[in-house]
Amino acid sequence: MSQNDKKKRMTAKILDNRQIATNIYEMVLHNDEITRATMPGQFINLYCRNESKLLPRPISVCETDHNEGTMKLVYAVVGAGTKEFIELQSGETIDILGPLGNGYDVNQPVKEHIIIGGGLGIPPLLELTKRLRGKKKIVLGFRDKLFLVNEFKRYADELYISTTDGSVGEQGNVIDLLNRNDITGDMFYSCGSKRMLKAVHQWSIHHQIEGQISLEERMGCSFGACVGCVAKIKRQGKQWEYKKVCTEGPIFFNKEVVFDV
Amino acid sequence: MSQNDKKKRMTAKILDNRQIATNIYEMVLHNDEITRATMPGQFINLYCRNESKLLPRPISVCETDHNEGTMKLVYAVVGAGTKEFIELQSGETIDILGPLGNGYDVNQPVKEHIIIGGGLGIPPLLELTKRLRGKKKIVLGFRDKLFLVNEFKRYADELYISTTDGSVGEQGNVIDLLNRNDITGDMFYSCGSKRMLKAVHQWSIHHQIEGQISLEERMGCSFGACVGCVAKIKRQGKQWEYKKVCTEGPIFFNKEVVFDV
Amino acid sequence: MCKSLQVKIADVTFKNPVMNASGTFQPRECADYVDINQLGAVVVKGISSEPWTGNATPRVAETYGGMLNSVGLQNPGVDVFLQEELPYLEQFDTKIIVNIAGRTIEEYCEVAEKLQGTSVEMLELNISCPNVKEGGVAFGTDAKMVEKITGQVKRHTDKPLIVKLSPNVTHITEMAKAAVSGGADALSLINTLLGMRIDVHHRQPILATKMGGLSGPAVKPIAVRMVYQVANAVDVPIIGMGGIQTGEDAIEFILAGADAIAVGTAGLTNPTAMTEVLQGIESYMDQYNIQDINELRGLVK
Amino acid sequence: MCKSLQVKIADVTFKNPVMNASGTFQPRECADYVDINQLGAVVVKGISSEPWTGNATPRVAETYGGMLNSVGLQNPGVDVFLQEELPYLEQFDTKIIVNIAGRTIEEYCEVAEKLQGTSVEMLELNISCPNVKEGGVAFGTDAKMVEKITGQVKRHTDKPLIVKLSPNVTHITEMAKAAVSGGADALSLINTLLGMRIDVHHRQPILATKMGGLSGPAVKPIAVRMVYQVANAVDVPIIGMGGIQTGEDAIEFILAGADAIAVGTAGLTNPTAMTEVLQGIESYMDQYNIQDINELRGLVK
Ligand SMILES: Cc1cc2nc3c(=O)[nH]c(=O)nc-3n(C[C@H](O)[C@H](O)[C@H](O)COP(=O)(O)OP(=O)(O)OC[C@H]3O[C@@H](n4cnc5c(N)ncnc54)[C@H](O)[C@@H]3O)c2cc1C
Ligand SMILES: Cc1cc2nc3c(=O)[nH]c(=O)nc-3n(C[C@H](O)[C@H](O)[C@H](O)COP(=O)(O)OP(=O)(O)OC[C@H]3O[C@@H](n4cnc5c(N)ncnc54)[C@H](O)[C@@H]3O)c2cc1C
Ligand SMILES: Cc1cc2nc3c(=O)[nH]c(=O)nc-3n(C[C@H](O)[C@H](O)[C@H](O)COP(=O)(O)O)c2cc1C
Ligand SMILES: Cc1cc2nc3c(=O)[nH]c(=O)nc-3n(C[C@H](O)[C@H](O)[C@H](O)COP(=O)(O)O)c2cc1C
Ligand code: FES
Ligand code: FES
Repeated sequence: MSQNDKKKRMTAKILDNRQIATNIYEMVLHNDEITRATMPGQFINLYCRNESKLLPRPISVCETDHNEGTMKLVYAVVGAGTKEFIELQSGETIDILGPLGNGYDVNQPVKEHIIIGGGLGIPPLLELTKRLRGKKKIVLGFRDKLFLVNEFKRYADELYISTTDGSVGEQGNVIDLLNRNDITGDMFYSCGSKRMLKAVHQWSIHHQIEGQISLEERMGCSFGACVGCVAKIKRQGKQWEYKKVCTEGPIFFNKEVVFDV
Repeated sequence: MSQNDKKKRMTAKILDNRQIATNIYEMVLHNDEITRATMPGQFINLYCRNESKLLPRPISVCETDHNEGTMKLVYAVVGAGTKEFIELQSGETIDILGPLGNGYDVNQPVKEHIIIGGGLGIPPLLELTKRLRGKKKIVLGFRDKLFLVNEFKRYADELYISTTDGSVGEQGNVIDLLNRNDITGDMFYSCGSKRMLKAVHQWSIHHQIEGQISLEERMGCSFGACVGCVAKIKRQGKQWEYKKVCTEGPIFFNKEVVFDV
Repeated sequence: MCKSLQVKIADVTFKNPVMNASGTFQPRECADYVDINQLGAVVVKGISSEPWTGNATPRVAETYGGMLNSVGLQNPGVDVFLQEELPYLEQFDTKIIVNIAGRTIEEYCEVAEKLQGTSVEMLELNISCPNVKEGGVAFGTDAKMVEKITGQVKRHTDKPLIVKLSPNVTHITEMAKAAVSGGADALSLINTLLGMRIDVHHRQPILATKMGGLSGPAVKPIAVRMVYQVANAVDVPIIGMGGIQTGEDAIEFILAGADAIAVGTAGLTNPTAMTEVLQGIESYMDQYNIQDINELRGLVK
Repeated sequence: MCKSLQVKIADVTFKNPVMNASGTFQPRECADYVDINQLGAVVVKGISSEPWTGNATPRVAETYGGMLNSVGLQNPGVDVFLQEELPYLEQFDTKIIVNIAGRTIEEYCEVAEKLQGTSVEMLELNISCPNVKEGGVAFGTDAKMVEKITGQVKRHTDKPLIVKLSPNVTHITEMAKAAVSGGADALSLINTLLGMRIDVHHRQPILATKMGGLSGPAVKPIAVRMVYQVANAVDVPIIGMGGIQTGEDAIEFILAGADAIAVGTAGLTNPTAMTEVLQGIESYMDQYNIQDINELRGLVK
């Protein structure tokens, strides 16, 4: 394979970029090649235009439309990079790299799926939800304003919603939802803050449910070159080793992950 | 005077930005305040958007329209900063600072003016030419393609043009023009490369003509703060001292300048 | 909210912790852009016993996220400073700090001596300028020399003495300790890092002196690290600098252990940077309800 | 035009002067982006005698025009390297250089010993990593130690030895001379500069180890300066690195005196940077009609 056949940073056209909740934006990008290659749970790198900011901003893919060659991202404004992104207008372009990471394992023999998302962990679960076959129980915890709920509703057998302040849905978080509604199943899929994932982990041990979770780490490259983004992953039960979240993850089986925070 | 009354970096709207000769562009900016304050021979700082490039790009003001609040700049593509500038579209904005520098002294008792510009030293002489009163002999040396010639023609009593390759006007440079046409006068005004200015200097000594010349130096700030942009200026005949091109210049009397290169 | 930005360094009280970095602020020219009365202090460019011509041009070069300079301490000498510059500065409601330069210990002492009895509030000993052949950084990279020169200059002044440290050293804390044991009342850091840029098209260095001092946001992580290390090694106040562009950058230095901060390169590329940094510090204090800027000092351990 | 990019370092001939900087290129992952057959050499990440876990996360932080890392030389150890990595690398038409790390001199020697008789072409002695508590930079900032460790490792290998220098020193030329008198066949520089970033909102350092190594375009002027100084102080070949992003950046190092160059951080932010740098070098040679890349070496005096 010569250099011509290699993967590289590409340009995507921005079709839409707008606010959907407090501090949360949705961006639709057009890039056939990357869209077609993307599996649920994978992410892409967005790069800043401003060359004082060199590192990638990894953002999970929320939804892909293979016919249109478009993908949807949902992102929060956190720092300088995402502040730059919200200024981008439809018609402009952005540099991206991807798809990156391993994605969910959807080939397990599973009848009842539980999809558990908190806050910005919700969008990356949408494409997965669309693709899973079997009964789907969806558990979403928001801070206050809801987003993407209608999209999830379409694919849900059961849908549970909470907000921290109780303004919509049940009051509380996803753990409250799981417990109060006695939700069980064969496999869960979860994405959210470290704190939430740890709580979900405890819940899953208690109920002996297997799961796949999506981890986040600060990344230097996102494609396996710098060994910056590691997480502690168990090896044969007891011992752990550092594995790269960007290429060996971001999706890991729940039982493999060492939660030591 | 409180901080509110102070000068600062400002935004200008780009009204036009297009190529006018090989590698040479013209940009029209709108900013009332700076335009109104600008005198012939002064310059402004343009700042790059890309924050990896911090230093200012000093560009002379070619023409000002006080009614419209607009100014015209003519610039060459040299490096990364000017490469960025040529991408800017009408309607976009750019950060500028100015007006900067001292400008020409137009209050000398002069009957015959000689205006001598070479290449990119030509545009900064246009506004001066418009404002001077008296007989104006204009001597312009281009590399190949002409620009701004019609504008100068309007204000010229005599107009001499050369190109290096002789494709238009006389073949040669401004010194050739000056000598061949026996041009004399009471005061000359010159802007161009160091090499040209040195040659003009020798010509002027020979003909005992006083002149004002515009110097260029690499600048760290362009408003007098860093002492980066100095030139050797004679003090009482013999001794020289370093003076700041950005605030004590860029215009100096010819006889003051030490040409040691 | 009634909050306090006052800081105290070696018994001198500054109305706020923001000052300019020496050599990047010419008071007369900068007064068009900055209300000098708002500044905690004005730090005068390196002053020597005799006038210095400075280096040939080009003296500045742009680098990625920073700049190189090789001004070489061009200055009119202490006598002209006292006659022409100091009276101008005295009109402002701010503290005056003079950065002093020399080729020999005697020259430094002479400047210090001549500033005795003037309105100059503090002296800053510049033994870290990479742009002069003798003196300058040569003094600042040898701990014994740092201690010696600090001690000598102290003997010629009754003003508090700040020693400005060079980052071009293996162990910044050794230099800091040497300065303190020589009698330094405060430390400032960092001066510029020695760097070079080559114009690949003309195949020659951009600076006439070939090498020059690197400053600007590119060097901030090195500066923050050094301030943090020094704050944890010695007990004197610290003026932190190196790449500060915003209020949050300033807070970063204060959290690392700086008592006050200086703005250099940022003020060259944005002439109102100093007052914007001050406003940024105030906004940060408002956002987190900080009553006194001193609460933040050295909070990161 | 028929031009030559071949360079020779300590009797090893490289098809071109472009290699990766150690620790920024995992061959298996990077092979998706870079045609490894095009590279002058592949430099393997720091390898130690036993597996190293590396540091806690966060291990990377962004800085203005650069980045900090504190990976801490996570690696599977020399035995696993020989079993699993080396056979993979051998399939490519390029030279293999192994960067070796250790906590003690013995550990370095053990790694060198185990690489005897393998297809590894050269060794690079990493005595400049700021991210490990013992060994690493502690060896690289003391000239006597640099000489000693170089000499010892030389005794355990018959492969040419590159010594990688730390920029965190007062006099880079002293370290270079010490390495050469210890027997270094070539030098590479610079490793990362020690830096720190504080998250002002959480009021803690971003890196779990607090400090880390600064790399990327922000440090290029320091790297060019050091390569220039070292090239004028010693007579061994130099591999230059620090902030190279483009062909012109590479030329800058070569003009300063580097025989070959390495691309690190740029390859993280743009995975095809290495081949773009190579193309950029070729364009430059075409533009100025340079027949042999060696003509440019050290042209700036
Ligand atoms: C695999 C993965 C998937 C992600 N998916 C999403 C998503 O779908 N939507 C979303 O809003 N966010 C997502 N994030 C988090 C997102 O990458 C950060 O919020 C974003 O990079 C912040 O950039 P900034 O420039 O605004 O912040 P800054 O603080 O200016 O960023 C500075 C540097 O730190 C990194 N950084 C800062 N915060 C984080 C963080 N929380 N996690 C990782 N890196 C960080 C940035 O990438 C950048 O390199 C994901 C992170 C990972 C690792
Ligand atoms: C007072 C003054 C007036 C000028 N007027 C004009 C004008 O009207 N039209 C025009 O085309 N050019 C003018 N120049 C030159 C112009 O400033 C440079 O060509 C331009 O800054 C190059 O920027 P760059 O980013 O393309 O090059 P780069 O090489 O990327 O610039 C890097 C740095 O070097 C500086 N620099 C590079 N070349 C020069 C140079 N020749 N002179 C000064 N600084 C330089 C840049 O400002 C920048 O800080 C003027 C210069 C001065 C000092
Ligand atoms: C143009 C210029 C001139 C300088 N002159 C001096 C000086 O005279 N004395 C001194 O101690 N430091 C001098 N410095 C160093 C600054 O005071 C400061 O320590 C350094 O630039 C780091 O801060 P910054 O990144 O905010 O610029 C100079 C720096 C620059 C850029
Ligand atoms: C993530 C990362 C890991 C690194 N690991 C090593 C290493 O294992 N061994 C080593 O000698 N240098 C290591 N370095 C230093 C680089 O090889 C190089 O010297 C430095 O980054 C400067 O080059 P750059 O600016 O092109 O990145 C590492 C650098 C980075 C950014
Ligand atoms: S981010 Fe570089 S290896 Fe994962
Ligand atoms: S450019 Fe800074 S003083 Fe002139």
